[in-house]
Amino acid sequence: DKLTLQLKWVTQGQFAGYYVAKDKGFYKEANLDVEIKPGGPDVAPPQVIAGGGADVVVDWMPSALATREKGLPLVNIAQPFKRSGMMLTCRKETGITKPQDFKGKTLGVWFGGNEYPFLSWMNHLGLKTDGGPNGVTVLKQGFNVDPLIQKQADCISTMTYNEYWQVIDAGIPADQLVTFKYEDEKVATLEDGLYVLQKSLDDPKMVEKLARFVKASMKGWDYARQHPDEAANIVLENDASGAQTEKHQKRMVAEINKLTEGSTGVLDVAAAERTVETLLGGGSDPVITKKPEGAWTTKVTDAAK
Amino acid sequence: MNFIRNSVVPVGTVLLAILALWYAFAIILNAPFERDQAARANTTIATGQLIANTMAQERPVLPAPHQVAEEIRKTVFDISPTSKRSLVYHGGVTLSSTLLGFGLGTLLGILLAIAIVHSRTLDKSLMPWIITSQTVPILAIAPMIIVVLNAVNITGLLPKAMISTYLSFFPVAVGMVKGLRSPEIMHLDLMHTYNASKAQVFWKLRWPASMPYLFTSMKIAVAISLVGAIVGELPTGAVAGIGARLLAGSYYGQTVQIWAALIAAALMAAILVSLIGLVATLVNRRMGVRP
Amino acid sequence: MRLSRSPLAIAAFLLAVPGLLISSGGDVLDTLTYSTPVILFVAAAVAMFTSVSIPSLIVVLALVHVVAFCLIGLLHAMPQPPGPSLGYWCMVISSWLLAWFSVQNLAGLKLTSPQAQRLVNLALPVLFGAWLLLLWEIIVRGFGVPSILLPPPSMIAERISGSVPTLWADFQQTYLKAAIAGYVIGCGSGFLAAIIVDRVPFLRRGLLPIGNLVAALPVVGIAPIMVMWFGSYWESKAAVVVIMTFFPMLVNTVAGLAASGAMERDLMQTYGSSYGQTLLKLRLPAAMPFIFNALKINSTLALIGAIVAEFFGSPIVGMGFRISAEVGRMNVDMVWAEIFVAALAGSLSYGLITLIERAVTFWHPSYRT
Amino acid sequence: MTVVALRPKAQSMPNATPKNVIDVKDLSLVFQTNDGPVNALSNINLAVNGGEFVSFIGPSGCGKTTLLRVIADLEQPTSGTISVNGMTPSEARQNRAYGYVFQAAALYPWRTIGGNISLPLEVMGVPKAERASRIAKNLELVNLAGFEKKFPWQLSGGMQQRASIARALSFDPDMLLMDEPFGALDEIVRDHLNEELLKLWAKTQKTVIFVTHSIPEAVFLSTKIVVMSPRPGRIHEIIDCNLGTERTLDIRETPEFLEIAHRVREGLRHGHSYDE
Amino acid sequence: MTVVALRPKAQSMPNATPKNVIDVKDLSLVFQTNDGPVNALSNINLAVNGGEFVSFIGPSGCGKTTLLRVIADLEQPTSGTISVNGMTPSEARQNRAYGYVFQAAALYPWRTIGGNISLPLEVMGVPKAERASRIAKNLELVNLAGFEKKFPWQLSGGMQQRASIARALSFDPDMLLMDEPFGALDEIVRDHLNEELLKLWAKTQKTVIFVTHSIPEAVFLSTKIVVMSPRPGRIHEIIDCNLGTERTLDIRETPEFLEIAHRVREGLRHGHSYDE
Ligand SMILES: Nc1ncnc2c1ncn2[C@@H]1O[C@H](COP(=O)(O)OP(=O)(O)OP(=O)(O)O)[C@@H](O)[C@H]1O
Ligand SMILES: Nc1ncnc2c1ncn2[C@@H]1O[C@H](COP(=O)(O)OP(=O)(O)OP(=O)(O)O)[C@@H](O)[C@H]1O
Ligand SMILES: [Mg+2]
Ligand SMILES: [Mg+2]
Repeated sequence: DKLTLQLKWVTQGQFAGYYVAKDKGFYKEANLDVEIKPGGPDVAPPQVIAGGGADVVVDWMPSALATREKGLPLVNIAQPFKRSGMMLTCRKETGITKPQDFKGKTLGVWFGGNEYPFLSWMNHLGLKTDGGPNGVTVLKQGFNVDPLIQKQADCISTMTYNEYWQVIDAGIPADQLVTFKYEDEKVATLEDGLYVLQKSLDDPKMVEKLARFVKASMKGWDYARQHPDEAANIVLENDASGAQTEKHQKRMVAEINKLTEGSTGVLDVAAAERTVETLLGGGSDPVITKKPEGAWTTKVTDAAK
Repeated sequence: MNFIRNSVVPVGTVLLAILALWYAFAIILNAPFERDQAARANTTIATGQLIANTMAQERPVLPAPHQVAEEIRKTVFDISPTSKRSLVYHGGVTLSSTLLGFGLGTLLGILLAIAIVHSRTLDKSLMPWIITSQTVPILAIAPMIIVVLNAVNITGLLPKAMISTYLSFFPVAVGMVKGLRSPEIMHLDLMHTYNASKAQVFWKLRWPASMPYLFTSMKIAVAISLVGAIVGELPTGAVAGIGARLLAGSYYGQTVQIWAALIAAALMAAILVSLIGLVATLVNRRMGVRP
Repeated sequence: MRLSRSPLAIAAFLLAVPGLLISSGGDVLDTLTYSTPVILFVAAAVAMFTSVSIPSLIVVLALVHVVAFCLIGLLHAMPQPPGPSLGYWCMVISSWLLAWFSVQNLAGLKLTSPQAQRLVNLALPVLFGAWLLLLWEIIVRGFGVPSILLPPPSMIAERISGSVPTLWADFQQTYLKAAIAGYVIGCGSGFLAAIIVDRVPFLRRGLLPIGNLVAALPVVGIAPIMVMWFGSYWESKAAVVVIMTFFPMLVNTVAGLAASGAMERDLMQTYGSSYGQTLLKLRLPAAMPFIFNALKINSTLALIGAIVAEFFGSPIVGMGFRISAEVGRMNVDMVWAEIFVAALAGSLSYGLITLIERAVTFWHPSYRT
Repeated sequence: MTVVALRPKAQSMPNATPKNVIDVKDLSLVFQTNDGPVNALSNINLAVNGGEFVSFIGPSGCGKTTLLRVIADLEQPTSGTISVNGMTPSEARQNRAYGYVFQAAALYPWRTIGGNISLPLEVMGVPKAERASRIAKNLELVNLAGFEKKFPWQLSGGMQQRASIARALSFDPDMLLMDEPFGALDEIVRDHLNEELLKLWAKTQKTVIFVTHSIPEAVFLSTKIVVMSPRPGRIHEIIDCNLGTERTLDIRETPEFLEIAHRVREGLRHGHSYDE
Repeated sequence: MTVVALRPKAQSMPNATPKNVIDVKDLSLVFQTNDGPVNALSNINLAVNGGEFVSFIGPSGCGKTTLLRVIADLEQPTSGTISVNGMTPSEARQNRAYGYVFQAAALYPWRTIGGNISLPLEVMGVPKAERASRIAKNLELVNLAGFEKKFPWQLSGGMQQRASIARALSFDPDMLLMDEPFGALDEIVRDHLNEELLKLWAKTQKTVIFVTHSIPEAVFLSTKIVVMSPRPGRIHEIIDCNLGTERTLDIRETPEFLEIAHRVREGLRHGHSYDE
C-alpha cells in the first residue's frame, strides 16, 4: 500500500525513525510503500496535506491546532516525541542567569506557529514583547544561529538537538552559554507528532493502514535508539542536498533519542492538554481561541497494538 | 591577441581588484570574532596570528576567497558529478529548471507583448494586471502554487520552472512592448502604404526594430530566471539544486558553502548572460548594425 | 433585429439558456434562484440582438454585475458538498463572457469627449480586476477549496478592513524604509556605474562581465548574508534591494547610452562638446526610454526583495515578517492581505513612474502613434 | 499592364467618374500642437484624371507633404471629402493602388538595399525569383547596380534617396506619390531620372503625383502644376502644362516652356509674399 | 569680429601658411564594408584660403560628404594629411572652429526648434539672455519665426532643414561646413537664403565649404568650385569663379556666369561618364 509522509523540515536526524523504518525495510514488512517528502522553511505540512500532497504529516501540535481552527480537521494519530527540545540559549556575558533577567534584552524567536510557547512564557513572566524598556525586544530569527554569534540578539531559540550544537560549533563553548528549556519552564508544547485528516479516520481500511505505518515507524525509532550512528548514516544517505555532516547528524540522533525515549507512539493526553493550556494563555493574540474537540485520537495507536 | 587585450586584461584587472578588496573585508569582518575568542580565553592575540586566523575560520562572517575556491574545487572536481555532494550535480538541477523557465517566460513575455501591442482592450485591461502580478512576493505564494500544482499532479521540473517563468516573463513583456512600439512613424507609414497586414508589419518592421529591446530584456530575464529557479527549490523540499545548497548552508551556518553556491550561481548567470550577448552580437551583425 | 456577430455574445447567449433551464443548485427556492437566470438571459439577449452602442453596452454591463452579485448570493445559500450544479457554472461562464464582450467593445469605441475616454480607460482594468476577484470567489467557494490553501477574496477583504493598523505598520517598515531606500541607492549606483563603465572603456570591458555576476545572486542566498552583516533591521533589507536593483539599471543604462544616433553624436562632435556635455544633452535624453524601463522593472523588484529578505530574520514588524509568521499560523487570509497591500503599493509606484516616463520621453515614437 | 486592368473596371462602372482618379472637395486639415492649432490645409479642391502627371510646388511648409499624406490615407482630413479611384483613400490603400516615395529615404536600417527594395514585394507576395529580377532591374534604373548588399548607412544621402525611389517603383503601382524624390540628386542624375520617369509614365500611363521645389523639373514633367501657398496651406493656382508626351530635355529651351515656368515662378512668389 | 581675432594670430606665426585655412594633401579614405572595400576618397589635394567660399559639386556618391566629414574630424583618412587652420582637424574641432550643417536635419526630438538652436550655444557656454536673442535672430533669418516652440516632427521637411541651418549659424563659427543645406527648399526661399548667406559671408569673411547639386547655386555663391567624380571619389577639376563679392541674383544672366556654369556642367558630365 502506498503512503506519503510529509516531514516538517529538511532531511536530518530529527526524522531518523522514519528513514530507518524505510531503509531497514520495516515499512515493507508491514506491506507499505512509504514515500518520505522532506520539508523546509517554505513547506507548511498542513498546506501539503490540504492540497492532497501527503497522507500523513509530521507537525508540531500548536501549528496543527491552529490549522484545525482554520477549518482543516487535522487529527493527531501518534506522538513519537514525548518531550520538547526547544530552549532559549543566551550568551553568558549578557549577564542573564534566570528568566527574570530577560527584561530589556533582545531575544530571537522562531515564528510561524512556534512563537506561542514563547509568548505564553513571557506572559507568565509578566514581560511585554513590544520592545519597550519593561519588556523584551523580539527578533524574528531566521533559521540559523547567526543573531547570537553576531551579537544581534542576547538569546536565541535553539533545539537541543540542532541549533544548540551549531552555536557550540561556531566557537562559543558550552560554559559561555546559558540555556532555558521550555520543558523546565513548564511552557513546553508537544513537538513532532503524526497528523492526518479527519476523513482518513472515517475509513476503517485507512485506519488499519495507518496503524501499520505507526507501528513500523515506532519500530524505526526503537532501532534508531539502539543504533544511533547507523541511523545517522541512513539519514545522511537520504539527504539529497549533500550538505549535512556526519558529526552533526550523529549528535543530533543522539539528542533526538533523548526526546523519543520511552515513547510508544501513544499520545499522552495530559501533555496534550498542557499544550492546549499553554496556547490558550498566549497573551493578546492567542493561536487558538477555544479548546479543540477531537484533535487527537487513540484509534490508530489502539489498532497498532 | 585582440581578445586578450580587450577582455582578458581588463577582466583580470578588475577581478584582482575585487579579490584584494575581498581579502581586506574578510579580515575586517572576521577579526571581531577572533578577538572575542581571545577575550573568552583571556589571552591577547598578535596581529599576524589574527590575520592568519581570520582566513581560516570554520564559519566566517565573510570567508576568504581561497576558502571558497577550495570548497568549489572540492565539490566540483574531487567529487563525481553524479554525487549529491557535487556542486555540478546541484548546478545541473538548477540549470535545467532555469532554462525551462526562461524559455517559457521569454515566450510568454513576447506573446503578451504582441497581444498588448495589437489589442487596445488588452493594452488597457491586461497591462496593469501584469504589473500587479509582479508586485506579489513570489516567495510567499510559491509554496501554495507548488502545493496546488502537486495536487493536480504536476511535479518535478515544471513547478520550479513555473516560478522562473513567472519572474522572467515580466522584463521581456515590458521591454518588448516598448520595442515593438519603437519603429519610426515613417517606417510604419511606409508599411501602411503597402497595405501590409498586421502580421507583415510585425515580422518585417516591429520585430526587427524591437531586437535591441529584446536582448536587453532577455539578459535581465535569464538572471531573474535563475533566481526564480533557486527560489522555487525551497518549497519543493529543497532536495537538490543550488537553492538547497544555499538553504542547507545557511541553516547549518556553513558560510563557505553558501558562498561557494552563490559564486556558482553567479558564474552560471554570467555564462547565460554572455551567451545571450553573443547571440545579440550575431544578430546585430546580420542586421547590419553600424559597429 | 440584427444579430451581433461577436462569438463572445453568441457563446454567452447559448450558455445563458441552460442556466435558465437547469436549477442552479440552490436549495432554497427563493427569489434569487428564480430571478438570476432571468436577468442573465435578458442581458445576453441584449448583447446578442441589439447593435453595439454605448447605451446597450452599459445596460449589459449593469445587468451582468447584478447577476454576478446574485451568483455570489446563491453560493452562500448552497449546501457545501455537493456545491453548485452545472446550470450554475453555465451562468458563471455566460456572465463572464458577457462582461468580456462589453469590455472589449467599450475599449474599441473611439469616444469624442476626453473625459469619457479617460473614464473608459480607467474602467477597463478595474472591470478586468473585478472579474478576476469574482471568479476567484466563486471558484474557491464553489469547489470548496480549503481556506488555508486559498482564501476567497471576501475573507481577505474582511481581514484587511480588520487589521489596518497592523498593515500600515508593516507597510511603513518594509516599503517606506527598506524598499525605498534600497531602490534609490540601487538605481542610483547602477546608474552611476553605467556612466563610469561607459566613460572608461577599460572598465566597460572589465566590469560589465562581472556586473552580470551580481545579477544572478539569488535573493535567498544574499538575504541571510545581508542579515548577518547589517543586522535584522531594515538596513539589511535595503541592502538586498540594492543588490537586486543594481543590475537591471546598469544593463539598461549602458544600452541606453549606446542608443543615440550616429549623426546626432557627430553633431555634438562638431561643437567640440565635452564628454559631459554630450552626455547631458544628447546621450542621457536618448537613453531615457531605457532608463525608465529599468526604473519600472526595479520598482516591482524592490518591494519583492524587501519582503523576501524579511523571511530571513527581522524585527516583529514588516510585510515579509507578517507573511512568514502568518503562514505558520495558517492565517492565509492575512498573508493575502499583505500581498494585496504589496500589490497595491507596487502598482501605484509603477503607475507613478509611468506617468513621469510619459512626461520625460514624450518624444519617443511609442507615444506618438 | 496593371493600367489595362484599371480601364475596363472604370468602364464597367458607368456612374463613377472614370477620369477622376483623385477627387478632393473642400478639404481642410488642422493639426493640434502643444502650441495651438496649425492650419496645414484649408479648402483644397482638386481633381486629377487617370494618367495625369501632377506636380505640387510651393514654399516650404505650405502643406504639400500633408496633402500627399491625405491622398495616401496616412492623415485624416478634418473636414471635406476625398476619393481615390472612386473609393475612400483607405479602400484605395487596401487595393495597393499606389507607391509612395517619402521626403526622407526611410530605409529600414536592418535590411540591405536589396532587402529594402524587396520589402514591398514580400508584403505583396511576389515570388522569390521574380523579386530578384525586379530588384536588379530597379537598382539598374536608379544607377545603384552593385550596391545591393550594402546597408543604408553605407550609402550617401543621394544614393539612399535613389534606393527609396527604386523601392516605390519595384511593385509597379498604378499611382505614384512622390515627395521630392530628386531633392538630393545632382543635376545630371536628376535629368537622367527625369527622363526615365517620363518614359515610364508615357509607357504605363501611371498617374503620378509629384512634389518638387524645382520649377524646371515641374514644367518638364507635368501635365498639370498645382501651386500652393502657406499659412493656411491652400491651392494658389493650377497651371495646365501640355507639352506633349514625347518630351526631351531640349524642350527646356522652348518659349512655351519658359512661359509656363515664368507663370509658375510668379505664382510661387505670390505665395511667398504672405510671409515676408 | 571672430575673423579679426584670427588674422593677428596668423600673422604672429610667420612660418604657418596664413592663407591656407584648409590644406589637404594626397588624402585617401577607404571604407571597409561587409561587401569589400569602398574607395570613398582617393588622392585628394586641395587648398582653401581663409575667407574663401568653396563649393563641392559632383555626382551622388562621389565622396563630397565624406570629404566634408574628414575636414570636420568626423572621419579619419586612410592615408594622406590634412590641416585645418594649421592644426589637425581634431584640434580645430576642439577649438570649435566650424559649424556643420548635415545633409539630414538631425534635430533632437526631445527639444523644441528653439531648444535645438540653443543646443550649440549651451555647449559653448553662451549666457541665457544672449541665447534667446540669437535664437530669435537666426529663426528670423531662415523664416521660421513663430515656430520656436514646435517639436521637430511637427515641422515640414524643408522647415527642419532650415532649423538646422539656423542652428549652425547661431554660434557664429569662423568656418561653415554645409552639406546640401538648401536641397529641400523651393527656389524662392533658396534664392533668399543664397543672398543672405552671401551677405553674411561678405560681412564676416567666414570660410564656407558648401556641398550642392545645383550648378547655378554653386556658381552664384562660390569663389572656387571643386568638381568631383566618383568611384574612386576624387577631384576632377577646380574651377575659379570670381564674380566679385557684391553679387545680386541678376548676375545669373551674365555671360561670365553662364560660361562658368557651362564649364562646371561639362566637368560634371565627365565625372558621370564613368558610371554610365
Ligand atoms: N560609413 C560608410 N561605410 C561604407 N561606405 C560608405 C560610408 N559612408 C559612405 N560610404 C560610401 O562612400 C561613397 C561616398 O559617399 P558620400 O556620402 O561621401 O557621397 P556624397 O558625394 O556625399 O553623395 P550624395 O551627393 O549622394 O550625398 C559612397 O559610395 C558610399 O557608398
Ligand atoms: N505632425 C504634425 N504635427 C503638427 N504640425 C504639423 C505636422 N506635420 C506637419 N505640420 C505642419 O503642417 C504644415 C505643412 O507641413 P507639410 O509637411 O505638409 O509642408 P510641405 O509643404 O511638405 O513643406 P516642405 O516643402 O518643407 O516639405 C507645416 O506648417 C508644419 O509645421
Ligand atoms: Mg514636405
Ligand atoms: Mg552626401
